[in-house]
Amino acid sequence: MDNRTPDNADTYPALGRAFLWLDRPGGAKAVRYTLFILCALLIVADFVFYKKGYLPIEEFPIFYALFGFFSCAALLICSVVMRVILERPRDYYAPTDGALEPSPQEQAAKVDHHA
Amino acid sequence: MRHHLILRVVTKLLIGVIMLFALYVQFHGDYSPGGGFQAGVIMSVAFIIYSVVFSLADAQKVLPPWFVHKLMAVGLLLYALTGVYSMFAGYNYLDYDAINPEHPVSGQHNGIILIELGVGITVTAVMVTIFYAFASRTPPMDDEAW
Amino acid sequence: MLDALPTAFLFFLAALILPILPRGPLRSLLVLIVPVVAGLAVYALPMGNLVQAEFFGFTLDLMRVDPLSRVFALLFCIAAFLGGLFAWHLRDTVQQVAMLLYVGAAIGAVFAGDLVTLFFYWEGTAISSVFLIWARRSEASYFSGMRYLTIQIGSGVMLLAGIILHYSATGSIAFDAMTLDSPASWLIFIAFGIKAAFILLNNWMIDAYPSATVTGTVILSAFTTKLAIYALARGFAGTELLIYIGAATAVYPLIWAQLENDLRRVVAYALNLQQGFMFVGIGIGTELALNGAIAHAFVGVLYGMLLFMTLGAVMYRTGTSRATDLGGIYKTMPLTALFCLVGAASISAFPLFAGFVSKSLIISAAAKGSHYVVWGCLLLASAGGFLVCGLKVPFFAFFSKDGSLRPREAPGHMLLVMGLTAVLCVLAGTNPTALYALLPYDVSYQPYSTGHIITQLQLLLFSALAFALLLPTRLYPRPNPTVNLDFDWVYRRLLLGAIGLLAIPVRGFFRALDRFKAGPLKALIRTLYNTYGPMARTSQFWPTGAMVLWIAILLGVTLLVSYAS
Amino acid sequence: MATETVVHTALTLTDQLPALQIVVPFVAAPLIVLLGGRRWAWPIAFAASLASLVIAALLLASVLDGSIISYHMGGWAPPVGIEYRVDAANAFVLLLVSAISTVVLPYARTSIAREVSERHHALFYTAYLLCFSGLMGVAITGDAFNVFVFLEISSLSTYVLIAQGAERDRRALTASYDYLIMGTIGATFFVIGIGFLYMATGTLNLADLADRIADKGDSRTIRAAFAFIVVGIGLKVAMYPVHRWLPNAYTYAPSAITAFLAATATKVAVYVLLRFVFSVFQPAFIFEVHTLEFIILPFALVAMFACSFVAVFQSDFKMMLAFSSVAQIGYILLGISFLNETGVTAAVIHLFNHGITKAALFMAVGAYVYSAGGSFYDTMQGLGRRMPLTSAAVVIAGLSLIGVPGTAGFISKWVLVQGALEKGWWPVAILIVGSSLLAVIYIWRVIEVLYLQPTPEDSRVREVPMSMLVPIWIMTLACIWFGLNTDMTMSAAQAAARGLLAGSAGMMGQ
Repeated sequence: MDNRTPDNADTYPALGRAFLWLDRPGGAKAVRYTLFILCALLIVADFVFYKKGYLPIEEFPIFYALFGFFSCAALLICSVVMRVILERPRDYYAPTDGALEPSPQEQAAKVDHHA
Repeated sequence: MRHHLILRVVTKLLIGVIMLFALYVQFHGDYSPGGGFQAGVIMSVAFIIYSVVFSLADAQKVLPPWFVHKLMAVGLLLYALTGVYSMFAGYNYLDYDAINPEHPVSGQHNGIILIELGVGITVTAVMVTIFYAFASRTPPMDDEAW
Repeated sequence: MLDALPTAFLFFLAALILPILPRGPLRSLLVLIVPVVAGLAVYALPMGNLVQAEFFGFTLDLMRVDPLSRVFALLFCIAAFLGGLFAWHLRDTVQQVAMLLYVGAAIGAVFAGDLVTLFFYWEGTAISSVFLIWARRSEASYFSGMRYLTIQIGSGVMLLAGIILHYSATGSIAFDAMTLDSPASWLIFIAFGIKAAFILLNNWMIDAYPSATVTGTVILSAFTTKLAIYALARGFAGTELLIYIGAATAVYPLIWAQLENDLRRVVAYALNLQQGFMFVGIGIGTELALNGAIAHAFVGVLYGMLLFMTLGAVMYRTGTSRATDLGGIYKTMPLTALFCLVGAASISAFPLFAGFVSKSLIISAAAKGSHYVVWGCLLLASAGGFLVCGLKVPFFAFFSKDGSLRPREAPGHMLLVMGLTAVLCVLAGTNPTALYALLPYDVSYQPYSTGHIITQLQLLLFSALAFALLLPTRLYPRPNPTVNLDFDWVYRRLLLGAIGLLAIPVRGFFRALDRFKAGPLKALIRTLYNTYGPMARTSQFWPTGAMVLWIAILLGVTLLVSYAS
Repeated sequence: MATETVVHTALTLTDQLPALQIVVPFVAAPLIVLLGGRRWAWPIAFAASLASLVIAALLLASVLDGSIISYHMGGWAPPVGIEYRVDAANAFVLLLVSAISTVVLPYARTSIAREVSERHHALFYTAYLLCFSGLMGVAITGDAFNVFVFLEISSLSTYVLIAQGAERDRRALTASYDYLIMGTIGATFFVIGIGFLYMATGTLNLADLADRIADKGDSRTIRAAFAFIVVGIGLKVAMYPVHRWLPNAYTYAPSAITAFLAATATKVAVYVLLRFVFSVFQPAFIFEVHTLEFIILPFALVAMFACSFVAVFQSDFKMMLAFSSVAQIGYILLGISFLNETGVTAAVIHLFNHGITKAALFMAVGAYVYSAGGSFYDTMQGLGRRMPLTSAAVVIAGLSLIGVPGTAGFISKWVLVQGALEKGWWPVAILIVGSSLLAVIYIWRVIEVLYLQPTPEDSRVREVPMSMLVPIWIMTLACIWFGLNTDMTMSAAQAAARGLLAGSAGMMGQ
C-alpha cells in the first residue's frame, strides 16, 4: 500500500527531496522567470549570430521564436474550441472502454502492484 | 452308414485306386490331358468318399482341418516359389528354363511338374475344406434315422 | 555459423524453448540473451542474399542483408533487448512467447527479400503482437485487441491482394522499389500505410498502444510502425504523395493529443506525429532525406520506448496513466521523472538529445526541396509535438498538482533499462557521427551549427512560453476524464450505425425467407425426404433381384445405344 | 520350344520389379496361413505392403519420363504370353493403392483388433493381402483375361473381408452376399465382353487388341463387347443405377476395410474403365461417343444429385459417406464422358484426390466406432471435444470432400468444371457446383453433430490411440498437401490423360 503511506517528506528518495523546492511557493515562479530570461537571451542571440537558411522566410528576424509562440498559442486555443465539438462522456463507446478502468483514487483497496 | 457293409468294403478298395489314379493324372499332366486341377479334384474325392462312408470325425482324424489349411498354403507357395526361384536364377517369373539352364526342355518339364504339384495340393485342400465346411454344419438327422 | 540460419528463427527457436524452461528468471534471461546473440549475428552478417528457400515454385529470399535492412534489424535487436530488460519482472508465458515471436517476425520481415516472405512475416507481426494487448486480460483490452487485429490483418490481406496482382502483372515477387502506377502497388502502398499509421489510418495505434500491458506497450511501440517505415523506405522511396501524407500525419494528431487525458495515448499520438516526419523523409527520397527518415526511426524507437517505459513504470506502481489521476509523483519517483524528461527532450528535438540530430535532417531536406507548406507543417508539428510530449506528459505525470499518490520508485531493472535508454538517447544526440555511421547512405551533415541550435531553441522555448503563459488561463485545455472523438468514430460508430440501417432490409429478407421456409420450402424438403430419406426407395435395402433387374436394363440400354448409333 | 541352349542374359532385380510388385504380397498371403500364428499375420502383411509401396515408387520413377516397362511372364513374349506393362497411368494407380494400403494397415491393426474376433485375424490378413495383390494385378497387367483373373481374386477376397463385419452387425452378411451376386454378374459381363473381343480379334493382349481394333474398325461384335465391358466394369465402379451394392458393403464392412476399399477398389475399377474406353476401343467410334453421352453422362449427373440427397438425409455417418462415394464416382464418370483431355485429367485426378479424402474420412469413422461404439449421429454427439484430433481431421477432410479451395477436392472439381466449359456444357458446370452445395449440407450435419451438440454427461469417450490417429492425419494432411501443391498430381494426371487419349499409341508407347 505504498500509495497510502503517510506523507512524510523524509521518506522520499534523496533525488526527490532535491526537487522539492518546486512545490514551495515561488518555485514555479522561479521556473517561469528563468524561461523569460532564456527567451530574451535567444532573441538577442538571433541578431548576434549568423544563421544560414534554405528558405527566404527563415531570414526574417526571430522568425522561429514568433512561429513557435504563435503557432502553439493558436494550437492551444484551437484545442479548447475543438473540445466543445469532440468531447464525449467516458462510456461513449462501450461501458467497458479502456478509459473507464478504475483509477487509484476510485479503488479504495488497491491491489499491491509489487505482487 | 455303419450298416452298409458293401459300401464300406467297396469304398476301402476304391480309395486306393482313386488316389493312384489321381497321382497318375497329376504326373502325366505335362504330357497328356490332365494336371494338377483334375488330379486335385480326384484326390479330394478319395477323402470325401471316406468321410461320407465312414464319418466326418474319422476323416478329420486322417486329415485334420488345420492341416488342410496348411496344405492350401503349401500348394500355393510351391507354385509361387517355383516362380520366385526362376527369378533368383535370373530369369523371368515362372520361366522354367531356370530350373535346368543347361537343358531348357527338361527344365520346362520339371517346372511344369512342380507347378502342377502345387496346384494339385491346393485344389485337394480347397475341395476338402469346402466339403468340411458344408459337412460340419449340424446334421439334420443321424444315420440310424434313414 | 549464424549466417546459415535466418535471424528470425533464433527468436522462434527461443519462443519454442521458453515454455520448457522453469518459470522464473531463467525465462527472462532467455528473452534478454536472444536479442544480444541476434544483434551480434546481424552485426557480423555479410551483405547479400544469404538464405533461400523453395516454396511452391517460388524462390524465397529469407535473408536479404543490405545496409538498409541491417540497420533496421540491428535497431530491432536493440529494442528487443531493452524491452526484454524492461519486462524482466514478467512471469507471463503468453507475453514472453508473444514478444519473442513478434520480434522474430519483425526482423524476419526486415530481411525478407521477396514479397511472399514479407507477407508471412507481416501477418506474423500482427498475430503475435495482439497477444501483448490481450495479455492485459480485461474486457476493454480484448475488444481493443480485436480492433487492432482486424485492422492489422486487413493490412495483410491488402498486401496479399497487392502481391497477387503484382505477381500476375510482372511475374516477379521481388521486393524492390515500386511506383504508384498500378492497382497492385496502390494496394501494397495502403497496406504499408495502415501499419505505418498514415493519417486517418492511424487510430489503431492510438487505440491499441495504451490498451496493452505495461510491458506490451513498450514492445508494441518499437516494431510495427518502424517495420512499416522500413517497408516504405524500401518500396516507395521518393514517392511524392508520401510527402503530403507525412505533413498531414504530422499535424493531424496535435489537437487530439492536447485534449487526451490518458498520457500513454498522448505519447502514442506524439509517436504518430513523428511517423509523419519519417514519411516526409521517405517521400522526398534524396539520400539526405532517407537517411533522416531512418535515423528518425532509429531514435524514434529509443525515445518512444523510453517514454512508454517511464509511463509504464508509473502505471506499474500506481495502476493508471491518466493525467487527471496523476501529479506530484516526482517526489517519490524522481529518477523515473528524470528519465521521462530525457525522453521528452529527445522527442522534442532539444539540442544534445536524440531527436535533434535526426529531425533536423528531415526538416533541412524539406527546406532544401523548397516544400514550403510541408516545411511549415513540420515546423508546426515540431513546436506542437514539444507542447504535448515535451511539456504536457512530464508535467501532468510528475509535476502538476500534488495528488495523494506516493508510489515507490520504479523497480531496479526498470530504472536500469530506463537509464540505459536515456543514456542512448543522449549519446545519439551528442554524438551524431556515430548514429550517421549506421545509416545506409553517406552523409555529410552537421546538425550542430550555432544558427541551427539557436533557431531550434527559439522554436522550443517560445512554445514553452506559450504553454507557460496560457496554462493558468482558461485558454489552456486542461485534461478532462472524457473521450474525444477521433477518426475511429467512423468505424466504431458511423459504420455500426450504417450496419444497423442495412439490417432493416436484411431483416425483411429473412422474414420473407422464413415465410418461404414455412410454405414452399417445407413442402420441397418433405418431398426430398420422401424421395431420398431413410425410408425411401432410393436408400432402402434393395432386394438382389431388383439390382439384377437394373443391370439387365442398363445392359439393354447400352447395347441399344451402341447398336443404334 | 527351344531345343538348343539359348544364350540367356540374367535379369537384375530392377528388371524383376513388375513381377515382384504382385509376387511379394501374393506370396505373403499363403505364408501367413502357413505360419498360422496371429502374431505374424500383421507384420508380414505390413512388410509386404511396404515392399509393394517401395516397388511401386521405383516403378513410377522409372516410367515418369513416358517410357514403358514390359515384363514377360514365364519368358513368353506377348501377345502370346502374359505381359505386365507399366506406364505412367497405371504406375500412378499402383502407387496410390500401395500407399493407401501401407497407411491403412497400421490403423487396421488397432481397429481390427476390436472389430474382428481374434481367431480370424490370420485369415483376415490373408484375405486382405489377396485383395491387395488382386487390385495391384488389375492395374499392372497388360492382358485382358488376366485383368479378369485379378479382378476375381480381389473381388472374392473382398466378399470375405466385408463379411468380417458380421461380428459388429449381422447385416454385413447380406451386404457381402449382395455384393457377391452383383460382383459376379459384373465379372461375368466383363468376361463375356472379353470373349467377344477375342472372337473379333483373336488376341487378349490389351495393346495388341487396341491395334487390331484400330485396324479392323467398327463391327457388331466389338459393339457388343463394348457394351458388356462398360456395364460389367460399371458395376464394379458402382455406376448409378447399379451402385446399390456399395452403400451396404461399405457401411457394414470393418472400418479399416471400408477405408481401404473406398480409396482403392472402385478407383482401380475406374482405371480399368479408362483403359478400355480410351485405349482398347477408339474414342473416335461413334457408338462409344453416344454411349458416353447418352448413358454415362446422364447417370453420372443423376448420381451426383440423387446420392447426395440420400446422403443428406442419412443418420449414419458411414452410410452417408458411402452414398457420397457414389455421388463422387459420378464426378469421375462425368469427367470421362467429356471425352476431352481436361475431362479425363479431372477423372484421373479426382480418382486420386477422392481416394485420399475418403480414406481419411472412413478411417475417422472407424475411430468413432472404436471409441464411441458406433457411427450413428446420435452416438457421435459432441465428440468434437472428446476426440479433438479425429474431429479436426473430419472437418479438414470434409472440406476437401466439399471442394473448398486449398484442399485436394477443390483441384479436381476445378479441373472438372474447366472440362465442362471447354466442351461448352455450362449447364453441366453449374450442376457440378450445385451438387457441391449438397456436400456442404451433409458435411455440415456432421460438424454440427460433432461440435454444436452437447456431449452427454456420462460420456467416457476418449481419443483413439496414436496408431489410428497417425494414419488418419497422414491422409488428412495429404488432402491439404495435394490441394496446395498440385505439381505432382496434375502432371501425373495430365500425362496419364494424354497417354490414354492417344488411343492405342498410349498402349504401345511408340
